[in-house]
This record gives sequence, structure tokens and C-alpha cells, in this order.
Amino acid sequence: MNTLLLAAALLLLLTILAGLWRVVRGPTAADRMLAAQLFGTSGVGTLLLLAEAWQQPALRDVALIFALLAVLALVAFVRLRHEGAE
Amino acid sequence: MSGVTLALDLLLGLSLVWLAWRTLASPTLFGAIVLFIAFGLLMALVWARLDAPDIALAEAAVGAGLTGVLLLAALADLQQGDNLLPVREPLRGWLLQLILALCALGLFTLLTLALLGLPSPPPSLAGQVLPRLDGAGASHPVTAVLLDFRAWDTLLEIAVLLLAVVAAWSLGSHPHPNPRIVGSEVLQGLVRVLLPFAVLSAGYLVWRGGFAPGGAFQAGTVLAAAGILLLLSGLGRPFNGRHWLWRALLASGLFIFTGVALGTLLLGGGALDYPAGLGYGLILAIELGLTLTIGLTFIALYAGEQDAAEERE
Amino acid sequence: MNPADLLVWLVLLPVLLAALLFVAPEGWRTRLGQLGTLLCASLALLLAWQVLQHGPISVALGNWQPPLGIRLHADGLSALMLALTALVALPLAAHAPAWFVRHEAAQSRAGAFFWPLWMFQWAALNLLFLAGDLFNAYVGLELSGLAAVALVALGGQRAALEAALRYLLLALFGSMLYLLGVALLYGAGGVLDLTLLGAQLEADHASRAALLLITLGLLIKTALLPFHFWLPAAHANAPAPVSAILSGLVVKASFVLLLRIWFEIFHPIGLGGAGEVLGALGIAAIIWGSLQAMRQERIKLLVAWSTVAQLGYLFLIFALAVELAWAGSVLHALSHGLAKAALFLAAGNIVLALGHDQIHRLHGAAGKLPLTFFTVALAGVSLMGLPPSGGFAAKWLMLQAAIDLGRWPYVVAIIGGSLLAAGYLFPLLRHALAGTHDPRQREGERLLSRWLEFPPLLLATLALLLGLMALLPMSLLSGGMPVSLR
Amino acid sequence: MNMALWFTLVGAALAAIALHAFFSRRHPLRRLIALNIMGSGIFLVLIGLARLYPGTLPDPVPHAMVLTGIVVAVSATAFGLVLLRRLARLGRGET
Repeated sequence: MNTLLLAAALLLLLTILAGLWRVVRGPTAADRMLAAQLFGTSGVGTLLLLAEAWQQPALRDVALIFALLAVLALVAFVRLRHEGAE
Repeated sequence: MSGVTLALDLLLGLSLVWLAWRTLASPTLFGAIVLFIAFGLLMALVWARLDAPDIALAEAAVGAGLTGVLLLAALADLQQGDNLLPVREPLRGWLLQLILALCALGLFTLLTLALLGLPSPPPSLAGQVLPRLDGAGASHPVTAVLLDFRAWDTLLEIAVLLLAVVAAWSLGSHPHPNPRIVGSEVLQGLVRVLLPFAVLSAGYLVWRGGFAPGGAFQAGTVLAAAGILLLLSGLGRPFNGRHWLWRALLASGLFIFTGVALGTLLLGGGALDYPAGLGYGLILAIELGLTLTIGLTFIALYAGEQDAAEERE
Repeated sequence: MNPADLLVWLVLLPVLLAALLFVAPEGWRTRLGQLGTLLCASLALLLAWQVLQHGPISVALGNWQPPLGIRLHADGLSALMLALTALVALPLAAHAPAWFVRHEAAQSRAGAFFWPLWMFQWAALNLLFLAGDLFNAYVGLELSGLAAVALVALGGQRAALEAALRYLLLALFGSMLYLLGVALLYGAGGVLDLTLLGAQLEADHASRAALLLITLGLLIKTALLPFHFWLPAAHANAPAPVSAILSGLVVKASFVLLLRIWFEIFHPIGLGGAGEVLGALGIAAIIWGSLQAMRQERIKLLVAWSTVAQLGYLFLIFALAVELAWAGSVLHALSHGLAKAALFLAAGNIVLALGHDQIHRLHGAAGKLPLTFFTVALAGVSLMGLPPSGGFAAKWLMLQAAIDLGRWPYVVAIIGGSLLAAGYLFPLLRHALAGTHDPRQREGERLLSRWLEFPPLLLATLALLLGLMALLPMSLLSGGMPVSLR
Repeated sequence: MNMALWFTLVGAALAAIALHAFFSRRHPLRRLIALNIMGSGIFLVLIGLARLYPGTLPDPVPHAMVLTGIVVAVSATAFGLVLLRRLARLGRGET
């Protein structure tokens, strides 16, 4: 069971990295934003899986904070990005 | 160690290094900031892996959230109009490049040799902290260190926070980073739903801080996030620094902390030596004060001070 | 009051005042700041008196003894540096408000924010002089660095803001190196207390790497050549009272920390040739800083480059590691602190009165501002190391140490440095004294109020008197000499 | 090699990369990011050291040091960004 959880966490981590690849490559800001949106969700998922696998309930709190702060980052992306800011 | 754990560790470490490199080498500033936010997320995972949930919480709130938003706000401001800054060309000349590369390599080698040569078992203060937890005002070891054994550090850290606001305001008022913000109903609706959750989470984190990972700093950052969301959605307005009440609120955490320190000193016990039985209550009072101050401080650092005159425009 | 409580008050009182000064309405800040200065300075002088009477004082905060808790420690060195800060702060409290009011009407904001920022800086300085814990000192370094950058930025002009930004980046970089060194030391020793660490550290890779990182970090903050490049712009573009604080006091705080770390932690385990390198850099700084000072056309830049040169003397102790040189080095820190604060305040007055600080346009200025140029000359006596000034006593002690050790390059550098100082100070005075002054200009209004002219004069006089009373600081120092130098 | 040691070495690599970037990239915003990454590397070294050997008790003191360090770093970064914005507005002729 534990290995399964860890494997799932690993998989989610890989999707985050795949998203990061998009962030690096771009080419448009929209790609970057979509990829960034992905970290939020995958990050929460990874943290919840790891909380179970490592028996660290405090990681659920981290996931909670992460979910709240991801919204902030996303809103900031949308609202603060100046047109033509590349 | 299972194979999956090993793979996870290797992947986390390597991607952290890769991400740092890509962040710092990113051709655009916007890309660098987005990657830096992602770097914060990976750091939070690494802290979780290293049994440091307190730091993971702080990193999730600060590294992946707050710092990123502050950077984005600054970038939005920098990119209005022509540029602007006295930026010199990137370092040119192969000799300088070579020297710099050797310096970086030298630092890595120096640290690696030092780390590999450290004594085993490592000297540590864990044996000093854990037996004394009963006499301290908090049962969670990290909170006990922060607010009792080494509370002096934390007091000065709060002084640094207030100093950052004083320093930022001394530069003059700066307008909200994006003056063209108009209220969007979807966003305002979202913020209205999120706000109670954020405040609730902040309260939860302070309360947990006494006996489990969490505490004033993490809670304060969540409050700040909520405040910044209010500003971003156009629901809230920035500070009016001319009003002394705002300034008093910003300083309240430091007032409470120094008040406790001087109070304990004047009662004859020695600074920050909490009287028996009062430790828990005093630490909770300090934590609550700090949460409010930290939240307001980060909002102030994001939004800046607004002159009354400017606000009317 | 319990003498040990004084240590806590010396840090907490300025912190509390800083917060109060920030909250207080702008109109109240000057009076409150002056009152606070009086209180803090009395406490510092009281503590110096206590240390002189009863020897070093320690206090464990929260009654948690090290290694778990944090210790503040006041020995002779701390007492002297605290007293120096107080002696600079008192005249400054009279000068700064007058200066900010006169400087520019638009800068009322700078005048209002000067007080809380300076109180934060004062708290950080006191903390660094008292710190017994390496990590606590890190927080102190950051507090001091941020306050210093904000104070530079009070200049408001583009040049001041650019210098402030550069200063901020380098100061943060220096703190990072320091923190990395502290992390390695914690890994090697498992404690953060200076004395405990000194007792148990061994000469291994980790401690050598830590020494290198901590030293580099603190050298950047102290601006020893070749890490001096941020200093002239930052010190010269800041408002004059701020320049006095930065050149007179702030760079000394990181130096004192370095001094403690070297002689209490690392000296016992042997350093090889590292001290020689710092000594040689000190000599290079004396020469290069003086040569640059001679080339400057603005008074404030000249004074700032003179700081680069004078800081070089402080580092001779690392090569001449004996008791006499230690006393000489500390005495030099004191006399330079007083003389340089006087010189920067006087330079600020010249800018106010003449509207420029071009050296070649000073002709006859001494006739207009006799008291201010008398102050410049008096401070110059100490910087050049002429008797009977504090600078003379300091250089004399270092010279004696160098001769005892047979270190001739150092003998040449110490004497040569005085000649070089004369080389940049005399032209300044010559320009000011040259030419007959039109007596009609003396009529009419006073150019400067006495609040502007007397505080720097007082500081320069103190620098001079320090030479006559050098025995007092010497007896304070003999109590707290590091074991490795006895 | 044990897990904590691996992450301390990752921390050392982060510090070295950030050192390089701090001096080779001149934009102040990038240099602030470099300092933050350097800070993360240093914190990683501290925490890695705190549990370098499995089986020993985790040491809360470095954890507290890192939390303090994070607060100080974010304060300094925030002030640096305000300074930068002020300078940019001065460049545009605003006051």
C-alpha cells in the first residue's frame, strides 16, 4: 500500500516536472499560466499522498496552505501580468 | 530504503537543482518568477521529506506564494512604460566568466568536503531541548525553541519585519501595482467564498502551533494572502499610512513581544523568563499578536503606503 | 537596576523607541527621538562604568543557559563600542534635526523617518556589540544591514537609491555567506554560543570552510579592500547625519564580530597564514583608499574613501596578533568613529552653507565657516595620527607592536598611512584657507546655526581627547582580552 | 549514501549555482531571486545536518533557525522590491 502511494506521488511529481518543461519552453504566456495552474493541483495531491505514505499528518496542513496560496498566485498571474510582458 | 523512495529522493533533489538553474538562466523575468514559484513548491516537498513540516508550511506560504506575488507585483510596476533601470550588460569576457565559474565550483567543493568530513554522530541540541519541554510554554519542540528557549531571536526577527515596513514607507508612497484593476464579479465572488476559509485556516494554524507544526508566521502569511486577494480583486483598499492607527497595528506584535520581555524583566525574573504557569498563556498572546502583525506587514509590503491625497484621485 | 538587566535594556529600549517613533505623529518624532537618545546613551555609559568597576557581565535570556539559550555578554570591548555609539549619538541628536530641516523642504519625510530607522540601527549595533551567540548575531547583522540601506535611501536622489540598492544586494550576499559558515559550525560543534564553540572546535575541513565563509561575509560588510567598492557611493550619497552613522559606527559592528569570531573561536585552533592575508589586505586598503581619496573632487567622496583607507588599519591586528596591537586596533576603531562622524557632519554643513561640495571651489570658505573648518582640521589631526589625538595613541600602539615583532612592512605602512592621510586632508584645508575672503559676506545672516556647528566640533574634540585619556579604554580592554592573545 | 546527506549536497549545489547567477546576471530582480535560492540552499544544509544520521532525534534548533531565516529573507526581499520599484518610477520621471 505504502509503495503504491509513493509511486502515485512519484507520478504526480513527474507531471509537475512535465508542466515545468512547458514553463521553460513557453512559448506563450498562456502555456506558462496553464502549467503553473497544474502545480497547484498536483502539489496538493502529492502532499496528501505523502502525508499518508510517511505517516505525517502535518503534511495535510501544508496541502491546505498550498491550496489557499495557489489561488493567490494564480490571481496574481492574471491580474498583474502587464500586456506584452515577456 | 525502498526503490520508490530512493527514486523520489533522487528525482526531488535533481529537479531542484535543475529548476534553480533554469530559474536563474531564464531569458525573461516573467519566466524566472514563474519558475521560482515552482521552485518554492518543490522546496516544500523536500522539507516534508526531511521531517520538517513547520518549514514546509512556511515555504508553501512564502516561497511558493507570497514571494512570488511580491515579485510579480514588482515586475508589473517595472514594465509600465519604458525601462527604466540602470541594468548593466550581463558579465562579458571569458576571463571573468572563467573566474566566476571557478568560484562557484570552489564553493561547491568546499561545502562538499566540509559536509563529508563532519563528525558522526553529529553534535546536536536535541538532547537539551526535549527534556525541558515540560517546563516550556509549548509542547511542540520547534515552537518551544522559537518562543521560549530562543525567543530573543524571534523578538528581533519581528523587529526586522517592522523595520522592513518602516524602510519601505520611508521611500515614499507607491501606488497599487496595477491601477487598471476593475472589479470582476467572478473574482470577487471567489474571494468572498475564500476569505472565511483563509481566516479560519489562520486561526487553526495558530492554535495548532502550541503542540504541532504551525504557528504565528504561517498563520500570518495566510492572512496576508487573504488581504492581498482583497486588494487584487478590487474589494479592499490599501493602507492609509497617515493614520496612526494603522501604524500602531503594524507595530503591535513588536509592542506585545517587547512588553512581555520588559515586563518579565521588571517583575524580577529576567527577560523572557515566563513565570511558572503563565508560559502557555503568554506564548498564545504573543502568537496571536504576531499573527495579526505579520499578516498586516506583508500586505503593507505588497501594497505600500497610500497618501490620503493619492487615494482621492 | 541589576547590571545584567542593562544589557537587555540596551537592545530592547531602542527597539521599543523605534516602534514608538514610527507610530508617533511626525511632529513629535524629533522630541521623542532626542529624549530616547538621552536615555539610551545614559544606559550605555552606565554599562561601560559597571564593566570598568566590576569586570565583564553576562546574561542568559529567559534564564536558559547556553548551549540551549542565548547569551549576551558585555566585556571591555563591548563597553567601549557601546560608549562610542552613545557618544556619537548624543551630538547627532542635536545635529540631525537641524540638518534635515535645512537640507531641503521636500525632505521633511526623510527627517521624519530618520528617527525610527536610526533607532533600529542603534538596537542592531548594541546587539552586535553584545552578541554571544552566532545565529543571534546573524539576525543583528540583517537588522543593521536593512536599517543602513534604508538610511542611505533617505538621500532620495537617484544616486542615493542606486547606491542603496547595490548596498542592499551586497549586504544580503554577505549575510548569506556568514549564515552558511554558521550552519557548518553548527554541524561541526552542535552549539551556537561563541565561547562554547571556541572551547570544542577542532581544525577540520568544516571549521576551515566556516572560517573562510564567515570571514568573507563579514569583510564584505566591513568593506575591506577588495570588497570596498560599494562603500564610497553609499556613504557619500547618504544624508550627512547618516554618513556619520555608517562610517563611524556601522562598519565597526561587523568588524567587532569578526574580531570576536577570529580570536575567540578560530585563533586557538591555529589559522595558518590567513591572518597574514588580512593584514596585507589592510595595508593595501590604506594605500589604495588614500590614493583614491586624493583624487576625489567632492568632499563627501573624499571622506568616504578616507574611510576605506582607515578601515585598513583595523585589519593589521590579524597579522600582528599581540596584545598591544589589539589595544591599538580597538583604540583606532574608537578614534576613527569619533573623528569620521565629526568630519561627515562638517562636510554636510559645508554642503548646506555653500550649496556644493566641490573641493576646488572652496576658496576662502574657511572665512565663512571658521568653526566648521576648524572641526575639519581637528578631526584631520586624529585621522592623520598626530599627537595628542586618539588616532596618534592607536597608531603608536600598533607601531610598537610591529616593531616588537620586527614586522617592518607594517611599520612602514603605519607611518606611511599618516603621510598619505595628510596628502588628502591638507589640499582640502589649503583650498578652504586660500584666497582672501570678502568681508562683506560675513555680514548679514549666520550661514549655519549653532545646532549644526557645535555637535561636530564636540565629536572632533572627543577624538582629540581620546589620546590624552587613552589609559581609560586600555584598562577597560585589559579585562576582556581574548585568551589567545594573553 | 543516506538521504539527508544527499539533500545537504543538493543544498550546496543550489548555493553554488546561485552564487554564479548573483554575479553573472545584473538585473536586480534576478539578483534578488538568486539570493533567495542561495538562502534555500543554506537552509537545506542546516536541516540536512539536523538529521544527518538516521536514528538520532531530529534537532528542533536548526528548524527554528530556518524559520527565522525565512522571515528575515522575505522581509529583505520585500524591501528590496519596493526600493526597485521606487527607482524604476524615478526613471520614468514620476516622484
